[in-house]
Amino acid sequence: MTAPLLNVNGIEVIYNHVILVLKGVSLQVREGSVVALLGGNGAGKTTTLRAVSNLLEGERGEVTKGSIELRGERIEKLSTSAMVERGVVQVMEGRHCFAHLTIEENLMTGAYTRKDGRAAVAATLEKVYAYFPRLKTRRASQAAYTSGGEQQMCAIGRALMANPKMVLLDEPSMGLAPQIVEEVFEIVRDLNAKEKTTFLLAEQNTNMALRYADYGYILENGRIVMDGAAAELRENEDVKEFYLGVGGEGRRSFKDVKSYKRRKRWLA
Amino acid sequence: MATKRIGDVVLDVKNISLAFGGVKALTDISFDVREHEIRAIIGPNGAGKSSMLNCINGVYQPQQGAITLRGRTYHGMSPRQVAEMGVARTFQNLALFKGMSVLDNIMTGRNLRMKRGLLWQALHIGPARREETEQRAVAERIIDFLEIQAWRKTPVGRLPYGLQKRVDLGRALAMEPSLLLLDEPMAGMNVEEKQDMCRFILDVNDEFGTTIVLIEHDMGVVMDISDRVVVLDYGKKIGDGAPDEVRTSEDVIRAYLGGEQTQPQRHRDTEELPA
Amino acid sequence: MLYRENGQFKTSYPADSQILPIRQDRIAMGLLLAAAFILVPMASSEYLLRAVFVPFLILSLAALGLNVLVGYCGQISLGSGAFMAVGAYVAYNCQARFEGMPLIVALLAGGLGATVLGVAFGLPSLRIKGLYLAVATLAAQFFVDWACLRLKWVTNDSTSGSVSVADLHIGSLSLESPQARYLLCLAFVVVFALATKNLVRGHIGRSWMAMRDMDVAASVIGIRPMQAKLSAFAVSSFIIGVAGALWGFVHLGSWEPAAFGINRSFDLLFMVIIGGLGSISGAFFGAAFIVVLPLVLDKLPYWTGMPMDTATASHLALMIFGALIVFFLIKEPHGLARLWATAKEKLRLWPFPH
Amino acid sequence: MGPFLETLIGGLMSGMLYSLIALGFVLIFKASGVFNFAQGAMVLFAALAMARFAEWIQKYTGLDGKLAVNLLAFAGGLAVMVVVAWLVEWLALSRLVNQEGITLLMATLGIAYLLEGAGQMLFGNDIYKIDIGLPKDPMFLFEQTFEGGILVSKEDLYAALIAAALVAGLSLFFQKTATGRALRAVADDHQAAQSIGIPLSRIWVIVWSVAGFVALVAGMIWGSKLGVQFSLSLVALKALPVVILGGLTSVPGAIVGGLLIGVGEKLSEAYLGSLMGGGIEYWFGYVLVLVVLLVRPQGLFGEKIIDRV
Amino acid sequence: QAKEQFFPLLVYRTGPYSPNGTPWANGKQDYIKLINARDGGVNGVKLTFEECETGYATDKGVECYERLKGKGASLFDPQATGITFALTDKVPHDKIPLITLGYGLSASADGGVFAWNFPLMGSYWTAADVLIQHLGKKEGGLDKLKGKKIALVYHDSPFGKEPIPLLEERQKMHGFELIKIPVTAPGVEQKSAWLEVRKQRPDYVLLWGWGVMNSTALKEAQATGYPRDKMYGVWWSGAEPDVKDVGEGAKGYNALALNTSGQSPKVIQDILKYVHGKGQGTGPKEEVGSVLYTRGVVIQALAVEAVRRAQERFGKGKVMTGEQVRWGLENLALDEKKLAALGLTGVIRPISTSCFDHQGSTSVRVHTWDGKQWNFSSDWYQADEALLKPMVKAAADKYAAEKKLTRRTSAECQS
Ligand SMILES: Nc1ncnc2c1ncn2[C@@H]1O[C@H](COP(=O)(O)OP(=O)(O)OP(=O)(O)O)[C@@H](O)[C@H]1O
Ligand SMILES: Nc1ncnc2c1ncn2[C@@H]1O[C@H](COP(=O)(O)OP(=O)(O)OP(=O)(O)O)[C@@H](O)[C@H]1O
Ligand SMILES: [Mg+2]
Ligand SMILES: [Mg+2]
Repeated sequence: MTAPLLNVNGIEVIYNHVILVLKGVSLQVREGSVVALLGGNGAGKTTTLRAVSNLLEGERGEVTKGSIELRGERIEKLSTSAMVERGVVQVMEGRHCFAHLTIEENLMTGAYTRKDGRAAVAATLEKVYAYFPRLKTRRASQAAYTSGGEQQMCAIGRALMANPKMVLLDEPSMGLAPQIVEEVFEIVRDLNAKEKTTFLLAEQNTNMALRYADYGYILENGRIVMDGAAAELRENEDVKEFYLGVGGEGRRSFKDVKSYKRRKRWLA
Repeated sequence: MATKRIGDVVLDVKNISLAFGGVKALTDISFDVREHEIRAIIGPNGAGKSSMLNCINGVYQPQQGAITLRGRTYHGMSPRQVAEMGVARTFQNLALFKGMSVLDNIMTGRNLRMKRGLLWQALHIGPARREETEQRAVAERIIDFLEIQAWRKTPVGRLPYGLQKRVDLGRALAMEPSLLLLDEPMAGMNVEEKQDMCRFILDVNDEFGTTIVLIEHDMGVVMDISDRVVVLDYGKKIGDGAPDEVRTSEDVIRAYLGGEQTQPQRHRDTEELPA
Repeated sequence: MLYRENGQFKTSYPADSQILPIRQDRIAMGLLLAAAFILVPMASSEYLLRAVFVPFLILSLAALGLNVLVGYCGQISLGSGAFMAVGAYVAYNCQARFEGMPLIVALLAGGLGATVLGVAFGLPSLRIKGLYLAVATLAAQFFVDWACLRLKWVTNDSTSGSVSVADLHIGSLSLESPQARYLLCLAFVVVFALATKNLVRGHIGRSWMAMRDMDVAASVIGIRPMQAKLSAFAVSSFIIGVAGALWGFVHLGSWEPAAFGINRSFDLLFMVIIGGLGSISGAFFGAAFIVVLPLVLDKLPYWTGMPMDTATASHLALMIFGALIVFFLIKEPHGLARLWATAKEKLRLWPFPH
Repeated sequence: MGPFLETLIGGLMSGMLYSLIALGFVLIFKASGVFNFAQGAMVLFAALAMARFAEWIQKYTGLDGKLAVNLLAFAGGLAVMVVVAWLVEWLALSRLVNQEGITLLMATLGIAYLLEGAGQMLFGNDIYKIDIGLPKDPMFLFEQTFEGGILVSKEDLYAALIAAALVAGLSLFFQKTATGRALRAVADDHQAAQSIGIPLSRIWVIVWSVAGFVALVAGMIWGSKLGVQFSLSLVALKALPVVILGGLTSVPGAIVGGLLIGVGEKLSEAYLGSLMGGGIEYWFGYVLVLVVLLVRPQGLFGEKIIDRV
Repeated sequence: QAKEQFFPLLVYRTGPYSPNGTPWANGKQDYIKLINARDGGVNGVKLTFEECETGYATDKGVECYERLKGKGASLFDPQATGITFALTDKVPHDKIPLITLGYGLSASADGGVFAWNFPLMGSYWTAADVLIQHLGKKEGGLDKLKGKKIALVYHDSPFGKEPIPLLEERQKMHGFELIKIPVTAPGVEQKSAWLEVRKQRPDYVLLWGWGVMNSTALKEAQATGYPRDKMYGVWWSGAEPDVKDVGEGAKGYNALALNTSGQSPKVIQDILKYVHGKGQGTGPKEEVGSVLYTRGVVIQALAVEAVRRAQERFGKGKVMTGEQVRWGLENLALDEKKLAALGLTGVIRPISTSCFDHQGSTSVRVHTWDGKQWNFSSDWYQADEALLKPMVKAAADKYAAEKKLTRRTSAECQS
């Protein structure tokens, strides 16, 4: 088997010198694959992605143990922009559009690191608009005044503008209408298939994520508790129960949740 | 489960129009909300759902139309006045008080009910102290209810997203509202957490009889727990009715649920999974 | 293992919302207060009392007041020098014009005078935010500077525009000794610190913080922006005004408007940020940093044993001071108080790192 | 009419000089969201460097062509400012990524102290001279029409022209270039800018260098007007209301703000000052700002302040 | 242990006023070094000193005072008006005299009320008085001032406002028009002030500035075409730093001179020889003898003479306390002979103080900048006692009333 594109090796992350969040997380992402990172709130998904893209510093976090390798190269000490130059772009959780820039300017900043000329950038811009027609209609309005979903599209589109080799997607589906969620995942699949872009996506929408991913890791409380091919994970009883919301007798209505509450085995 | 006691219209929105410069966020929207019901608003991104809530609770002033709340009609009321009429809400992009602890966030929800003035507060004796303790007890009940006891003293900024959403709900509940507006309370949650959230919402609705207006993109949730659904698209109302009616409406499917997807989401979820 | 809260359970809400919930902290605070009230005045030299502790206490008080506004309510103000000036001049006028007005009353009247100005200049904060507000508050600073020079009645027709106060006493107690002055300031500081702490843990304080963190959400909850902001301006300028009156009366004794110039405003803002926004102890840390550090740096040439001329020494001190500010901000952007809290948290977990 | 026109023209030119300083603030704020209180100190530092370089060049090389000496000294000053920019980025800003505005503001105050101390220590704290040959004597216009003519300070006129040219160039830069856009992006959200690969450190070095350049020009002009010494750092206070009036993020705003405040304070001093005992220009600019902000909270040309839920 | 008389030196070598504060401070220090090097101290008592940087800020000044007073200080020269005000209240309790040569409160010349303040050689009132006398003389008689316009361009602070009462008094007497034009500290922006001057076209401009305000005023005067030879500065507006970088533009500008400038006086020669000659000088050699440097020397010389005088009464070769030094200051009697012995001939005029006259002399000359150096352009003037005395007394009485002080009696003057 070829060496993985990304190899995260037993990393520990501490925020503010005292808050230990990741307690030895290891994962591999092979070139050209779509890997899902699943887990509940506060499990440490975002933190893992930040560790890879080196966005921890601004959050006063640091990797204190373990190593992260991209194509065999140690990258913990690199700057975020060096990572982007190596083709790794993160789409941050919670949108983070540039509020005062228009949608189009937002997208254009995404191409900041590109060196392949205006025409190529313009082509990518058209591609992004083709993926997200809604952005095209709102292209001239300031990002702050667009709806939550529009901002999410803008953030994703902005990352695509860098022509990345690998995208770290943090909760892409959050706040998107079902139709758009579907579209976003289709885009992921599309890019993956056509341009061999690798994806590492942190998602709460396990159902969607597992449908589109090749491989999945489940993170709980800062530890990987389970991993496997996406298809296998979907079969797993625990995953079904806790992440997909289907019990033994099929999907339970949200209406019935009142009478029912179980804890995950591995948390007990 | 107690049968629903859906009552009279408590909130009546009539011909609301709202525009920002050239952008028409809402055009001539009318709908009503009845006592005790869970009313969902759905629609594609940028349809104007959040703007609708903002109009209801006074953050935006619609250019046209009127809103009648418990018999009082208003065009422009300050958020404070609306709050005094028992309307509370949560926010799509978490609008928590980041620098404050969970407890303090929830206590701010009790602010309307705390009356002791500056001097009493500064001295922190007698009435001020008693008042603080009383309200604290209420806040603690909400904390228990939402199962966030362990994070009581944590600054909310440090909490994971899902818990922050829960605190946001807690803050709204602390106002003991009769009408609760929820803007995507379940965004960014996994199924388990959504279930928790649904449980809270249903409990509030059942036990306190709170009327709820809910914006949500997860069709499973909307179809399961709401009594009636309004569908907005590009600022216009394109559907209104019981979940099942809406789900099968051509317009709604085309605009929102997704082109080729004609089957209801709940079935799809299960069917998609290989047996 | 000394610093643990194990086994300390709270059985009532008041107990849980105490200012210092951990017993060790309470003991430490008790000791600190005892030292401040008894040990310091007994053991300190006149120089320490007059030139270090008194200004430290007064500026702590002013920083405390400013922290209410900036730290708790999120309104940046660069006009605190003006509020101090108003406090000082109003107190001065009270004493000069009303025969036999008790000192304490005059000082508090100074605070009230500052409150009036504070509320007036707080009104724009309903529309103006952030840095824009900060610069707008400079209008207060410059206007008051000017008015104190220009309006004759402010200085009770003193020809030169400088004023001075007669011998201070409370009742028959003379306040000439450095100990008495120190204790007066300390008493003020303790009372105001306690009152402020009470305010910020009550609903008024919460409404300030809510305005600071997310004003739209706050108004949706039913907090009146006007009431919250103006009350913060009022409380803050009252405290700053009293501090200004103390600065004029107790520390300087005689002053011209330049004593409350724009540098004072910057210094105060410095203190609250270096000390820690939104924290009572931050005001003290900040004041210590600004008052004590330069004094320590002044001694630098002696300690290094290097003979250095005054100019080089003070340039060097200025540079080190600047560098330390940057250093501490990098180390902990939330101020010295937070640094202290983190240290305590570590101590709590000790000997385990996490 | 004569005195009025004179005051008006004088105000316009003072305003232009304020703008020159204000520009430094705007640049850094626009590009990094940092309100740079060290701008005044940078002006002092740059002017000190240039003045002393000119002196030393003359002394040690014997060069005495005024133009050559000044050009060399200017280049030297610029080099020093670039080093300052790089140090500021490396030692302070890069370690304060993603912090709140007010923290950054305080850091720049720390930097201001550092620069003031270092500047005076390296270059001395006496009064030094920058002589770039600006004419000191006034000229008089329309001597036929008005008694005594209308006085225009030639020195100010040249200075205003230089300032105007600088501003025009910089606004163009920000308008459409990719770097300009990246700078604005950084100002909005450090982290997001980082996440898409904008190298914050390089951007900051660039901006601070440009601001250093502006400070040098300002220092040169003000220095030749006032003499180079500590007080030069205080002219920054005159620029604060200008920045705010024009809007923190607008380069042209700095100009318009400067002109408005320059004219406003001079006219008010001339026509209202005597009624109120004089010295009102001291606060006039700030009060004007306060009033304008009440109507437009983001200043005249500033980006709208966004708060949404 | 050797006996040492300690001199605290409050100075400002940094900040906006440092170009002016530095030579002043250097002069003070060099004179102390001179006394030690040349005379071995005062009757065998070595002089020691410590500098404390105030940066012209009042609170720093107070801190310096508290710090140095504990080290045995028996006399202070605060070097700043604001600090003087703050210390005026403190010195009576500490029993330490304040020398404020040429600055401070004008009323403090009255030793009966201001028991510890010594505005030796003149206050702002005497300065203003002399300036008007000089202008009168130029016009050919004080009565010729009638109808003339005189503008006062002043530093907008107590320092700058001090002369106003006197000028108003003189205005009433002579019928000239007084135009008051304030300049906000530090004085870097004076355009409107000078546009006002241009509009009003006064016959004379009196400049009451300090630091950068002075040179800026001269530059603005040039830029608005106001003739520099119609400008008269107070003695704090007439030193080298004020005109140095204006150069030619300041030619013809006049200011009061409390002392000489230049390196010819004997005391300066001695400093060059005994201090700088041994490599112990404080500042650069060229600056020795400049206006403010010499003023520093004069201040320190008077301070040392006060100590010497006190020793005559309280015991030669002893270290004097603050109270004893005050007695020395109140009994200074430096006639030409004594001045000559000190090498101060021509530098200042004789000075003799008393318990009630803390000024001792009001002699002052006018000097004019010729583009390179200052040259005297008038003879010595004295302030008009008849005019000043009642004003000083009235102001001192008002102060005493506010402070509930009683005047000193002659008996109290003895110790
Ligand atoms: N800047 C920070 N400082 C301190 N603690 C933090 C910080 N960011 C995150 N944490 C803590 O780290 C833990 C993991 O957070 P993280 O954001 O990685 O979780 P997540 O899996 O992405 O959750 P979610 O699904 O809610 O986004 C949480 O408990 C959170 O409170
Ligand atoms: N304050 C504002 N200024 C300008 N335009 C606004 C403002 N608020 C909302 N809009 C615009 O109004 C439209 C509706 O926005 P709204 O936030 O209500 O959408 P939404 O239905 O909540 O979408 P989402 O599901 O993505 O949250 C959007 O196109 C948005 O850009
Ligand atoms: Mg996350
Ligand atoms: Mg929305």
